[in-house]
Amino acid sequence: MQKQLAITSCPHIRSRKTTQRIMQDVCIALAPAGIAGIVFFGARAAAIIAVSVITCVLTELVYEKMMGQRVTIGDWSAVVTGLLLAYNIPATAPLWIPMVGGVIAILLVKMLFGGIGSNFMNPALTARAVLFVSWGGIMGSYPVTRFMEQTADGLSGATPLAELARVFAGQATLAEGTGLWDLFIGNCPGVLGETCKLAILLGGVWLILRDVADWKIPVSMIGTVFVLYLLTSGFNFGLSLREVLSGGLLLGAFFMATDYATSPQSNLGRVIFGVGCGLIVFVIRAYANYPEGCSFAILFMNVVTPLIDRYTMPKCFGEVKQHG
Amino acid sequence: MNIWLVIIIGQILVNNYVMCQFFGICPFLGVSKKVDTALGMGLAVTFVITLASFITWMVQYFILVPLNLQYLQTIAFILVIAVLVQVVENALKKLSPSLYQALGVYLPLITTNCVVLAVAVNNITDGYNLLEATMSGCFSALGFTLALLLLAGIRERLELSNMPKWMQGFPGALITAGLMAVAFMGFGGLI
Amino acid sequence: MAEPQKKSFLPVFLNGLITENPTFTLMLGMCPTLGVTTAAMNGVAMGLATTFVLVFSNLIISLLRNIIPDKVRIPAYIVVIASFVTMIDLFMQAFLPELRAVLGTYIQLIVVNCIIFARAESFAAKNPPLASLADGLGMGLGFTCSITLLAAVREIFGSGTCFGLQVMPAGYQPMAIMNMVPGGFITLGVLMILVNVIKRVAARRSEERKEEKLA
Amino acid sequence: MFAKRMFPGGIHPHEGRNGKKVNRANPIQELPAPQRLIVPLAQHIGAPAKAVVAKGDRVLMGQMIGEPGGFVSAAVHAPCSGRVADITLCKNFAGAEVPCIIIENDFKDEWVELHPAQRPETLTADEMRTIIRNAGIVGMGGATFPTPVKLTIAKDKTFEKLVINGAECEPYLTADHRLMLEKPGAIIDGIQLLMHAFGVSEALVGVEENKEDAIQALRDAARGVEGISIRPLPVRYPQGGEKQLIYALTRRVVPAGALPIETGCVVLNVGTVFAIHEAVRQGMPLIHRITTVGGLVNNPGNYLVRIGTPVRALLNACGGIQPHVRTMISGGPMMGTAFTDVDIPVTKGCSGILALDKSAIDVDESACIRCGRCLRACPMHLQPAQMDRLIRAERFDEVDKLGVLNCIECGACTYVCPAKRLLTQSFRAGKRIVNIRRKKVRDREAAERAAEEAKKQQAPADGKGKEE
Repeated sequence: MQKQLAITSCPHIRSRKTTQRIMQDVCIALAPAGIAGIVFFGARAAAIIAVSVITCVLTELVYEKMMGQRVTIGDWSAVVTGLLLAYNIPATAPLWIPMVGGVIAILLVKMLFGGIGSNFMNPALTARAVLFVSWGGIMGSYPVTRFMEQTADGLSGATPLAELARVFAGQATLAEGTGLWDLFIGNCPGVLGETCKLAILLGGVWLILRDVADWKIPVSMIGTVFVLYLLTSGFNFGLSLREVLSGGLLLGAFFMATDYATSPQSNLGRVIFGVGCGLIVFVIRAYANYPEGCSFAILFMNVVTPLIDRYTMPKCFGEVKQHG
Repeated sequence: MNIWLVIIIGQILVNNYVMCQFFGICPFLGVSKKVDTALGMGLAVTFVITLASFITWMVQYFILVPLNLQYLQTIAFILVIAVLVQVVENALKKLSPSLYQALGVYLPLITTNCVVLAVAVNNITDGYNLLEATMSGCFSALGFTLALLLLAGIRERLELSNMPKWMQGFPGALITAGLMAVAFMGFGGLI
Repeated sequence: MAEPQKKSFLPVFLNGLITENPTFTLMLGMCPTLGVTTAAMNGVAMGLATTFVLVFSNLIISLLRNIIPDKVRIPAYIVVIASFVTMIDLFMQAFLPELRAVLGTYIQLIVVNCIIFARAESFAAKNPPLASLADGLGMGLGFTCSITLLAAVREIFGSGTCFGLQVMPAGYQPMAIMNMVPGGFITLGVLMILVNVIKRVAARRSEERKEEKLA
Repeated sequence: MFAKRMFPGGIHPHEGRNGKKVNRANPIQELPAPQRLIVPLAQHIGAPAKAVVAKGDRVLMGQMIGEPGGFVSAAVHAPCSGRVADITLCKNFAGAEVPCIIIENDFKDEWVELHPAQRPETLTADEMRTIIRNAGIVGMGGATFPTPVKLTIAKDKTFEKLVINGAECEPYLTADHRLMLEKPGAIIDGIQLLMHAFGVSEALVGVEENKEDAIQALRDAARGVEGISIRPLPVRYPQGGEKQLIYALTRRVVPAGALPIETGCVVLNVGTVFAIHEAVRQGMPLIHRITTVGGLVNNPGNYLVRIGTPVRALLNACGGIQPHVRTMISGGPMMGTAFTDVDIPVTKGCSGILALDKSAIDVDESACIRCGRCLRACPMHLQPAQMDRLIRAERFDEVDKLGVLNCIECGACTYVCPAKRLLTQSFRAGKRIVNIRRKKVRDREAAERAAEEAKKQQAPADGKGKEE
């Protein structure tokens, strides 16, 4: 009996939460949006998701084998990256797009900097931005869903965001654009995982209930965008609500801005981060020449995160100045 | 849009000299290991560039243009900058020893910081008036400082992460800077 | 290097070209390295322009090294360098206006290219003219080679061509980001990793060979 | 009436089988003294006690067999009557060999003559300290700091509030809970005696609100007693930490690096107060304590155990441990010590004996994912992940700046870490090194100062010499 006893140092109990469980929770939370994407955009969406996930996992595996490191694909983080990357690609993209993106995300952004937790920018988002800048034609043309009026090339003329930009500029009215309900359930053009807001909200609620994501980031980010649109559009409630429900804002706010390694850790820092993201989303949407600012906003705040962390870390309990 | 907003947002974010135009890369990579030193360098550069923008503009329009010597722009500007750095260094040493201690070590490096010359030349190319040129210089330098601070923040963090050995040092800094530049691309076309 | 011993031409030249390659080892002159290297041809032009300035400024500074008082040496060097830069700039404006337009401000910025300044300060000011000439030539060509390599890689991926010739298969969709700022940083970073790895492997090889000899 | 009193940070650790829910219903049972008792001379923080008996001596129950070995030390007493079989080195829970007095029990339980205090209500502070010191009382929550030292208040400090720790925030442990439930009168009496002796007008008893029955019992016992208030506290680990408890009950913050007395408070565990009550009223020294046996044992329970009883006897009384037990712990699972030898004796600070399975041990460290959970869990507002990284990178000056010395080693960060990093362990090492480095700096400065002073003294002496 005594031989089996082991000496451990305290604490002798550990919470059941592991990195793997957290990542699995994220995958579960991402599932509805993916299913919605497949429903709205067809089997092509499924193929992109599969290629993206496989590329990400394989890249991590091959790199770690080559470097003789411990293989960490068991923590599911590569799967999360793969899913997020796929969700940011339009369903009409050729399959080499998620492949190139997967390699960039995992190899360049994550593994070169030391793997999980060491990257300072969100791998999926960075890859998406690189793809977007490189192949704007492919990444920037959004297909119509299977339930919309079909066009000759299957691509849509104007995204909801483009419509809203015209409304914001006073060149159109809300009634001409996509209906609120279509926006909410995802029957609108867009990249494959961002359209169905219902699915994303379900996933987001799951993340928050499971204590995986901190509500402060998505709430402050979405809230900032909403309030800024409200203020600048003369309290046009409908427009502001549609802005929140359009584009990648919800997907980004719940799943990518909350990425642990690339967002601040303290409570205050997280609020600053969320407000910063929201502010930049608003500025890019309203004034810049990219139609969608969400990924760049989050990426920019990723870059600022070390500085936010540096200045918002809590002071030691009971620390008085003279004790410095 | 308002010219001031164009200058401010433009020089800090959209046309950031380091992140969007490849100027001042040497100090950007060289003095970005610690946030504190980055801040010191950034402030010193801001000070010098603002002054240099002011003076080079006057040199261009009060000396070179009247004398029809525009082709000597490079020589004239770099001389002005070199002398200016020297003067600032000496003045700081006398007037504010504490500030000199904080910024002094960075000053000699500024002569060869190409942001200074680039800003001075671009002020003329863009046809700014004196006030605009000075402001543009100031905000360009603040943009430089911002980029420097961000990179330093990230590098301080990376120092404690498990980066592979061959990534440490300049290769890591370069790839970090590259990814940062991706993040800055979102501001493209803002103005 | 500080010792004023006699240096023969070839070792100094090779030192600049390979051992102390300004781009990959000394990390000098980064701005033009990254700024103009979207096409291999630009790399060659920028490199040669820099080499020209480097060779002549090294030569002149070396000749004047005992005349220039120490206190004003920096402004003095700058005047020398800036003169040559102005010469090459005016030359290009006259005979290669298109190339000059592509390279833009970077030609003027050769003045503040730290390679030139660093070589003037650390080599030419302490060495006789011939060695300084060799150093300038070696460093300049080393710089030219490395930025041409960088430019070629960026051109191949960013445009599918190399020196203007199509090298990628017809279906290749150019990766536009390679021609932009991030592409420059990242390509140089990756090349530097490769150079470091090759150097380390080479060093290990030579050590092994030494050990074999000893054995 | 009171807003929820919370200290910053904290966690809700989970329990396995036979935790608080089971054990809170198990009344305290007296465990018969075994054949041989092993009484360590060092059961407390500070200098070990000095043996005052020799091999072969007959001792009576309650007789002092070891006298305090210094100011910060505590006496030990014979837990039964019998013969001193040996004075030798035996293992303690921490795995170190310490001098122990081994007593062969004669099962007569013959008491030494006890001297209850004559007029307990009029004891002075000094008399009270003497009684406590003679009874060998130490902090019973597990810290085992000698209580009389804690009650020695420096002249420039005021002692205005007595804070009684009935939080029992560690999972599994129910010893204090049962004590409060079964002996509320004695605890209230002990508090009153202390308040009289030290002239303290207010005593706050903090009890986590999941022990509603204990709160009720204490409130009933304290009815009509002035100055004592029983305060329910939110359930959260480490509610029982001194600084956390003081903050939760008084909103006063103990300055970093200072002792609780800075806030005018002294914190005592309910077990300690009970021991003080026994010492004053009955003259009884500390020879037994209440220990919880929980986890994977067949019959968990709360036992009144004689100090020196081998764990084996305790486990036998509980029907033995289950086959898949992989680690045994003395104290709580968060801050307790693992041990392998069941012949180790129960000591004054042993609040629980727990048998846990392998789920707690078989965890691999993986890379930090920067989730910030440790940051939120830390009751001291430190930056666990960052300190850990700096310690591993051996950048100790920065670690010191981040306040690693304020770490109370509660283990909350390590508990919540999803990457299973060994944070607390890293901080223990880091604290040791930082302390050594600080001492080196201090020594160097002292040496420099001394050298300077010597120079100064020499200079005037020289001057004088010249004048003359």
